[in-house]
Amino acid sequence: MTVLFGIFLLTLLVITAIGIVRSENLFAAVMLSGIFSLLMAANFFILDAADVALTEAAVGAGISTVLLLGALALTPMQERRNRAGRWVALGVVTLTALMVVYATFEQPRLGDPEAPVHQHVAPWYLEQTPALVGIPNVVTAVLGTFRGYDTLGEVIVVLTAGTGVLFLLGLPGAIGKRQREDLASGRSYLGHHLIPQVVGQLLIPFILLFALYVQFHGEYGPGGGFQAGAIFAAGFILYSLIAGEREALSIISPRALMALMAGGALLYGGVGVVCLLLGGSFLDYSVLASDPRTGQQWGILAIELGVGISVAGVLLAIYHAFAARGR
Amino acid sequence: MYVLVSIAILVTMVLALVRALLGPSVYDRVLAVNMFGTKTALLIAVVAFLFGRPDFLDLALAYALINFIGVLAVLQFFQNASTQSEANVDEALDRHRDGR
Amino acid sequence: MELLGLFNYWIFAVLLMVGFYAVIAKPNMVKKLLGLSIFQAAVFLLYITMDKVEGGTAPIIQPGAVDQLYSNPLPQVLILTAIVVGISTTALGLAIVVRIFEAYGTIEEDETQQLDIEE
Amino acid sequence: MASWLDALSYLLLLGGGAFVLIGGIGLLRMPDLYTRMHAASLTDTMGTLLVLTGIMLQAGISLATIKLAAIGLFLLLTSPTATYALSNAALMSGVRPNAQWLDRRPEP
Repeated sequence: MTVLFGIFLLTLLVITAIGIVRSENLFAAVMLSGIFSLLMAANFFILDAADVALTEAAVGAGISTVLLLGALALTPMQERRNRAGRWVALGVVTLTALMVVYATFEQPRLGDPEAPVHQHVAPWYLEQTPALVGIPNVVTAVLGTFRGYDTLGEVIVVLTAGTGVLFLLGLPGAIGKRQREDLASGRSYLGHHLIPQVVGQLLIPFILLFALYVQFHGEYGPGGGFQAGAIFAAGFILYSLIAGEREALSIISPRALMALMAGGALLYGGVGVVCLLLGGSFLDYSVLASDPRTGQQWGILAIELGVGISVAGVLLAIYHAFAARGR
Repeated sequence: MYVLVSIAILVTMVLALVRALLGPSVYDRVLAVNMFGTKTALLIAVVAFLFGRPDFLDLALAYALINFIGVLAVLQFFQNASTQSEANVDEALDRHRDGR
Repeated sequence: MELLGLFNYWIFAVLLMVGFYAVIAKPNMVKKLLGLSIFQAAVFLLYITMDKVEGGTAPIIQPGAVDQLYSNPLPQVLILTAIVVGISTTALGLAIVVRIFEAYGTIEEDETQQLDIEE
Repeated sequence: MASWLDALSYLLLLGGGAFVLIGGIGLLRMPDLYTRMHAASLTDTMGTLLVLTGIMLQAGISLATIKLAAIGLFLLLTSPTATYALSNAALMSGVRPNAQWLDRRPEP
């Protein structure tokens, strides 16, 4: 049954992707990419990847649409019709697709427990997590401790991308006082729409609470810093939609945003340094407490917090950078 | 029974996708996306019980909470566009209103 | 039925190439970025396809369950982080596109090249 | 044990599925944006509520039921808000309700 569901959803995915590429109105393409993300999340869910599906949900619902719309507000919305080289490209693409499909005949079937992927290190993770880390969610354990270096690298990449956006577009705080007043008068937000105002104000506490739940429940269920950071950012983006950019920036100032971006990554790295100082190796949390398992749990909690802070800071800063450029 | 409901939701998703692909106006697409979002939340809730893992309801909860932010962003997008450069949006709208 | 087990990989191939087509054939830069994110999503799909184990469930160890199969946690970890990295790099790309539009007045690749030649 | 509870939940699930389907068909077949919106809101409120209540009866008293209730509550709050925002955006940029179809069907 689930196999059929999967096939159905995957077919829809391809149709949506072709729709995105074909539509000449970029706004329509952005809307279709929202559907694409929803389908992706449903597929991940069907394929037993709850954590990944939650990440896709947290990023795809809201944030990616908001960011793409923020960019579209600054650029033309209509794509110029261009058919030059269309057939060559189509030929190349078809040929490559056929080659990739030919290569897949060597692949193990979907769900094959004998597949090489499941033989190497994965069984070890599944067996040793309860003994070494003692938390139920193996994904969080692998993310936080077994592959902690990798995750630190990813956080740095996110931080770098966010820094790049800020270099290119500038944060609103950096553009001086005069423009700031312009923001107050010329900036349009949903201030005079009563229904979004009321519902938004009602929901924002719940969104932030849910973000905290995802952050700290990540060891027991699907969740963790990446998802929580995205949900937290979504909550604040909602606030700046209904209350205005200026109001949102007065709660978390641009300076504080930058501090969050860097502070999260620093917290992550700092935990590693503390481990070094306590006599362990970098990011080896066993030394954090007298019992190595408790130490691991504390370490994971701390670095997930760092990840969440950093991701939330970066996504919010990117949103504000695009929004401030618009006016 | 869960299977029947999930099939109904899947069919509705197809219908919404068709509406999103056909348009004709940009708002039809937004409407289809929004409906697709709530249907995804519902599908995840149903399938979580089909699998017997109700702890995955967090996902549906995430969608229920933050999926409408995209639509609010659309409202703000058009509000800005209509107060500033009408040309961009109106041109696109004219092209899309009566179908292409 | 045996061949249906490969369906996910075929979808991966098609999605990959749909995204690739947008990158090579569309001159519009926002469209290129959307194509790139489709390409990226195809890779995510490949990884997550590999994690599935028949009869398994998400790798959150249930207390009291004996002989429960779990899907592979490793691809999930890689893709989980890659999704967030993906959105931030897409945002970086969009920021570059915005700056290009401010400098050139167009986001069509061939037009910007034309403007470069004329200078 | 409580077979009537099961029966009730099946009834609710079936009804919810039917509403979802009808709303989907309406979204596709209705003549203009505002009527389509009406059809879509049917699935968002009635369909969602029935399906979630049906599942809740199956789940019994547990954390899952509370989560389902929360999902239902949030969907009931957010989807009308989204519909409002959308119709407002459409009206603002000049999409008028199309009443002509009352007199004659529009040309295909």
